[in-house]
Amino acid sequence: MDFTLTETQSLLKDTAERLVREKYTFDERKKIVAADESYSKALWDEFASLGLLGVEIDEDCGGIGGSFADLAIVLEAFGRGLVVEPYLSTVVIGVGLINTADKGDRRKDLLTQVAAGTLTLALAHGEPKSRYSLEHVETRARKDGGDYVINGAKAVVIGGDSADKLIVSARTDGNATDRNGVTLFLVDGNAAGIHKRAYRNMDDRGAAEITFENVRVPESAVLGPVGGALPLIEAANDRGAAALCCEAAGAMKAVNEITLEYLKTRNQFGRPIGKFQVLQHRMADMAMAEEQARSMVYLAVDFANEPDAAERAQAISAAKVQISHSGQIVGRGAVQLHGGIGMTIELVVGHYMRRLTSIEKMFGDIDWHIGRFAAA
Amino acid sequence: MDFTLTETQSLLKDTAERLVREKYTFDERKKIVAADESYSKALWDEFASLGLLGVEIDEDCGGIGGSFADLAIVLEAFGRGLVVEPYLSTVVIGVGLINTADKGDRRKDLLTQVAAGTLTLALAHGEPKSRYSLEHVETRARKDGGDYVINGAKAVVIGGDSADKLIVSARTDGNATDRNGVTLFLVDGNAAGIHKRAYRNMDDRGAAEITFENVRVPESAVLGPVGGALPLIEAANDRGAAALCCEAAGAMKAVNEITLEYLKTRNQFGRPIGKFQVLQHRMADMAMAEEQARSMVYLAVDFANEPDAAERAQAISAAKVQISHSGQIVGRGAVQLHGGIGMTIELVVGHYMRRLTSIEKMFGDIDWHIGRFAAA
Amino acid sequence: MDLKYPERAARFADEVRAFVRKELPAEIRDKVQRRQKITPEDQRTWQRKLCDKGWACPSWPKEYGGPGFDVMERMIFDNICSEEGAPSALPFGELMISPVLFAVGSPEQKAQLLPKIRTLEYWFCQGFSEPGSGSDLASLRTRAVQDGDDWVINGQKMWTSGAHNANWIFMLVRTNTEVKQQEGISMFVFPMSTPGITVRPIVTMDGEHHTNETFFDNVRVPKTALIGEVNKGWTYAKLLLGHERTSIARIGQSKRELRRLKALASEINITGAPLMDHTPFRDRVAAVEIELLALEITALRAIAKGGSPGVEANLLKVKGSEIQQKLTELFMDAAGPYGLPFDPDRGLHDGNEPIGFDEAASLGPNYLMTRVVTIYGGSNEIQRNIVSKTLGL
Amino acid sequence: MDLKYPERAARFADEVRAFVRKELPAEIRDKVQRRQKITPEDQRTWQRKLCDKGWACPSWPKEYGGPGFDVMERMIFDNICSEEGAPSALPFGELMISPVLFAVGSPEQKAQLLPKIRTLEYWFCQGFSEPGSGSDLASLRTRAVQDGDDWVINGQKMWTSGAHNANWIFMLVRTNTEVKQQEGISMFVFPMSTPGITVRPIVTMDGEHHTNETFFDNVRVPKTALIGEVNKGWTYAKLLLGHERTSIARIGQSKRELRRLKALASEINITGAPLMDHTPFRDRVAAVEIELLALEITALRAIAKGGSPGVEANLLKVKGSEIQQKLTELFMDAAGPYGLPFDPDRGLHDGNEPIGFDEAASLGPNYLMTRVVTIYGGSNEIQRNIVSKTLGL
Repeated sequence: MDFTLTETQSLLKDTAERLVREKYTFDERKKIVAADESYSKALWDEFASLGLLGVEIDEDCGGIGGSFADLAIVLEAFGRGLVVEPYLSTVVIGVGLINTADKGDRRKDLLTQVAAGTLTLALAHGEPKSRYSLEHVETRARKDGGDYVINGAKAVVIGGDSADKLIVSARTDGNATDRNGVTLFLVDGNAAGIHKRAYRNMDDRGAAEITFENVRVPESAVLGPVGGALPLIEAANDRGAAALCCEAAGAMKAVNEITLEYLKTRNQFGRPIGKFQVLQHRMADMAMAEEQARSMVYLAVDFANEPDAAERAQAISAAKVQISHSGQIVGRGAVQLHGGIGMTIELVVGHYMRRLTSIEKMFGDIDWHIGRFAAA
Repeated sequence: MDFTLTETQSLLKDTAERLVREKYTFDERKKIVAADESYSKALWDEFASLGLLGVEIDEDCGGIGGSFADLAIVLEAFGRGLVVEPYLSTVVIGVGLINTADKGDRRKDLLTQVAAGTLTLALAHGEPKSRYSLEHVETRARKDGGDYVINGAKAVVIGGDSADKLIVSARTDGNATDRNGVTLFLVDGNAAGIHKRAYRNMDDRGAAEITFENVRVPESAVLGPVGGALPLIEAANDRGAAALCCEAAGAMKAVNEITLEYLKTRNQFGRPIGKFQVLQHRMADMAMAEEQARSMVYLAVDFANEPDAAERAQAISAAKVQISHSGQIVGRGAVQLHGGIGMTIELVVGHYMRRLTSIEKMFGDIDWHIGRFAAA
Repeated sequence: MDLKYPERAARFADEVRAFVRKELPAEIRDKVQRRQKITPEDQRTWQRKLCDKGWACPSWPKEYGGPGFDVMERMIFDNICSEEGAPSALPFGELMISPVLFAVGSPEQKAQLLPKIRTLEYWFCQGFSEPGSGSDLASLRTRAVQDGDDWVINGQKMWTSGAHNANWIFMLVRTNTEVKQQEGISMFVFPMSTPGITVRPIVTMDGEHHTNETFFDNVRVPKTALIGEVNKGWTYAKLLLGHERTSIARIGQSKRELRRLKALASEINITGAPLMDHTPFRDRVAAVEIELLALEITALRAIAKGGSPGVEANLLKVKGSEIQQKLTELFMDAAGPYGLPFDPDRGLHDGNEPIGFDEAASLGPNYLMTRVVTIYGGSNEIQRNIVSKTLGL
Repeated sequence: MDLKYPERAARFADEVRAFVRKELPAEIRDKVQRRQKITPEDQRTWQRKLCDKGWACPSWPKEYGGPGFDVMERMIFDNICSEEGAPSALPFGELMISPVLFAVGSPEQKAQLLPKIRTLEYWFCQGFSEPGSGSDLASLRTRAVQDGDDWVINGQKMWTSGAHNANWIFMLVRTNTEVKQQEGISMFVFPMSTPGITVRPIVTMDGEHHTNETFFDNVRVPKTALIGEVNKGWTYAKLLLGHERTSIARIGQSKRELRRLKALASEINITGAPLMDHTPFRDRVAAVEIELLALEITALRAIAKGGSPGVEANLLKVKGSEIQQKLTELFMDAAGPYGLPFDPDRGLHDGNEPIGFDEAASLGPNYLMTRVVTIYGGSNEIQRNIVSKTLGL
């Protein structure tokens, strides 16, 4: 656990923070969210040119060959900016899976494209009945000659609305909740037989319900071991949760700053409302919640790529629980302290609450993570 | 649900409140608790002469033939006074069991003695391993000719240290956690083979661990149906919980009054501490917790003698949960608002917290009652 | 669990329930239960049914066309209507301005306004808060100055909820700047069609248009628009805000939501078993149910006690709103990933299947919007201030 | 779960653990683990072991006889000692008065006092609070007036914890009544055997004698008893109270208690299964464990950051104390009916079996006594005041 920044990290921090400050103002973000496209392709190109898409990608693929701790720096800045671009689905989940599970030319090709900003990815795994159970996969991939034919439905696929390629989990063997028998496939986002219902989530990120109707892929579409993908999916889920912890830390810091400023400037009963002790203490609790969350970010970052699945699970779950609790205290507190004005969509405060609420519900909620932590 | 007092209730209220105010001051109580005897026999006689022991006892037995609602009036006053006399064990639990389960001359004889103040009772039911499970009875009563021979151990028997007679649950049939096979026996408190380890509970009430070593009683000692006592015990437990709700309401009202007064008179930083908004809001929460608890007292009183066991269970559990939560808010809040002085044994505030904590843990704790409520 | 009411009250409850089940159009009930937007036409449809039955404006005495319920009947009526999925009565006409009219309205005002409030022909909104005055309402700055027989109003009001549907407004304005803040405020009522009024939507974070900011640019109203005496508006407002607080507990609505929560959590499975059987979740639901039960009895006690409410009135607001929020949080917990897809229309689409499960679309927006209940009607912080004042601190 | 420390730190942790396991007498460890009263002799026994090892007064630099740990070693040392059941170091000598002596003590004071503080020959208590000044410490009224070369002290101190075991005291007294409260306070140290001192026990609601009120009746002390400059005592006190706050988090102790809680709850059965498998209880325990883990990292961050602590110092006090209380509440939940029998001696009887289960006797008193942790060392309300000041409110 290292609390100081490396030189690379300082650079990344400056880059990402400046980008958010200058190019991702609340007004700019509004335009992005109001557009038909689910995210700004122009900004995505800029992410690429700044090296932000290749943080964990090897240098020979055009990346900077960094660590999750490096990625965390970018994620925190993006949390502050409430960035809606498919960074989580492509750079955290997608790159993580390819880094671990793929090899050879395809790996190099995919990572090079991601780093260059010409390829977005999404993991299509959760299903209408799976909730947070990672082993619950009803989608099936049937062997047909040299191909696989995929049938099933995937739910709330983050980034699935716009991803160039989907990483789809499907059963090649076993029953709906068996740990074995799940395989990952790399599938074109607009392959024949794919139907998408696209929407935005509460945090304005793009997502989709995706059905697969006899989607035919060659054997070479398999990513990782046939029937043995669950450990990869669990690792991806933990990386996703860890990434959200980083985003949440950025979001909490930002909304706490905004709320503190409001307390100092909003007058009621002839004085700044920050002079009322009850509001002071609530703000103090929000500041302390942010600090406790930040501490757990270090834990999450430390364990995000931990190969020991049991250790990783416990650490990530602990972090996610704390961050979720802190997020509730900070998000709800910020709205309450702002009063009526905090309820409006024109103020960024409510959007932070929406982001923090979404973060709480993604990659396992409090109940799921606390259960996993306690069972360890 | 009736929120107004009957004439009898007004009289009882005056009587019980005056008694507590004049005879059960905190100083008097200290002497009672410091004495070797677990309670004041002189006061017990006074309870009898004021009619307080016979509230639910028929008039032909020397009682006033009242209802649980009448009893509630006395209990609330006793909660305010932190009374340690064995009223709960004798008048609530003991009389309740005899009223329901006994008949004929013995019933009349027992109730007459209780009303007159010459007989105290205690239900010896809980066991070292039973926790709050009422059906968990390992103590056994073996038939031996015309007698029963009792062997086993009873835990935390409220009033068991001093009771003239014990109402003992023992298995005449079945396994440790069967619902059937439990029988109640009326046993002399000092019968041969009974060993007591007496102590005071956190609320200063007398209690005891009691072991039964070949305690021989005649068949006529049986109270209620052989093998079918569990419903009686459940009813007794619910009456006990309901009674504690009443006591708690009295205790909360008293300690809230004391704390409010302290906030008005204790000065720090040049003004009464009750001028600090954070302390005001905490006091407001304590006052609201008291009101919510009081509402549930009406529910508990309404259902204390309800014959439909399922309805009774749900209502009493709801009341007990609310009262316990309110008791935590009020008890812990009162100590915190008093600061250091609230920690001392010389101040009554800590004793209210001790009482409220004890109430929370008797006749089922929050976890037990919330589970029972939810399962209904 | 349900409380046992006295027999007479229980009979009345049955009567109300039978009426709502018979008369409330299923389509409206479904919208309410699924937390979808109730249109003004839905609201008027239900109001007509109530008028026909003689139960419109249940809080009103008989002399003004109300049903003349006693307080217990009133509470039962509200609770049962909400439990059964009837649209909530709009508070502004029936509950807020009307009691003021009863007390200090002129005979002409009463005759003109009350019958049409009852039928919802006159749909009121409230002009109280301003950009600079939220909890500190008395600092409001919208001015009315006398000009001949008229008053001319200039200023801006915030949070004029429903002003886009309303055709009348009651509002507080400053009519004297020389005196203590509270003593220079008057209350006016007039049509929203009066020239000079501009209503601009405020979209809340649930993505919906519930409320507005309303601008007054030389709005000229006759002297008959003044309610009661000039500069006495603050006193009338306090009367009216008291009413807001008790109805804000929304006990019936919370009972309805609790029932739906249990139903939903019985359908949703986690790791093969219904969520409702997952004991940590089950216990959290039970804890809310118990608090709500206590609150219902607290309301009954407040009614039985009569007179001016003490700590209970504030408690009803504080606990009632906290319970509403907890329920929305539990719904979000139940929804899991399907709480994420965000749909400001709350599933009111043409032809589209709902995402996830039937009512999922309303849970996110409802969770967000319900954050307001601890803010409006006197924030919970203000309520606790009042409690501590009542306690003598 | 346990944090991964850097390798050097992990090696040090192993070394400390091995030392404590080898040298701490089992009887003392058992008392600590069962929350029983630690006698002065127990405390001195352990202190001798620490002195022999060179680890006494772990917060001290080498020049004064301390081990010269860095902040990380210091935290690890404290946590491991507590986790393994060593008696907590008494704060008054090592942690509170010593840093003041380091900073402003005279060479004679340092030479006389520090070596004997290290060996616990000098056992200190603290005379700060007074009946009228709790959170508002600066309002204290105990006076010292100069009389020739001496100072003569009159007044009363409250909460002089351990004064009945102590042979020295450091205290704040008013030496100037003409100036702002904070500017007329001085700090003195002197033996408790000085004539005129009366110690009266205060029994707390757990039934034990931890603390006292102490009276000063013309207590004459030499001018060498003055610490630093006259009327600068408030500055020194703030220095010293900062130290109190970080050590008050008691992370190691809470880790020990958490481990014991899990062990106990695995032994206790409810309806046939271990309490630890009852998911609502298990989840409550996990929630505390997670908060504690976060706090441990927060402490590490505060250490890594160095310099004067910000919000983290108050956070350590607030969360640390709340965690301690939650743990005692969970122990009471685990104990069930056996939390009721009340035994101020916490099971330290001759010959008597414990009531219920082995450590049950300590749970009730410990639950009650632990209410103090949100009160002492600057109440949690004061801590939050400080945080909001730090934030600029």
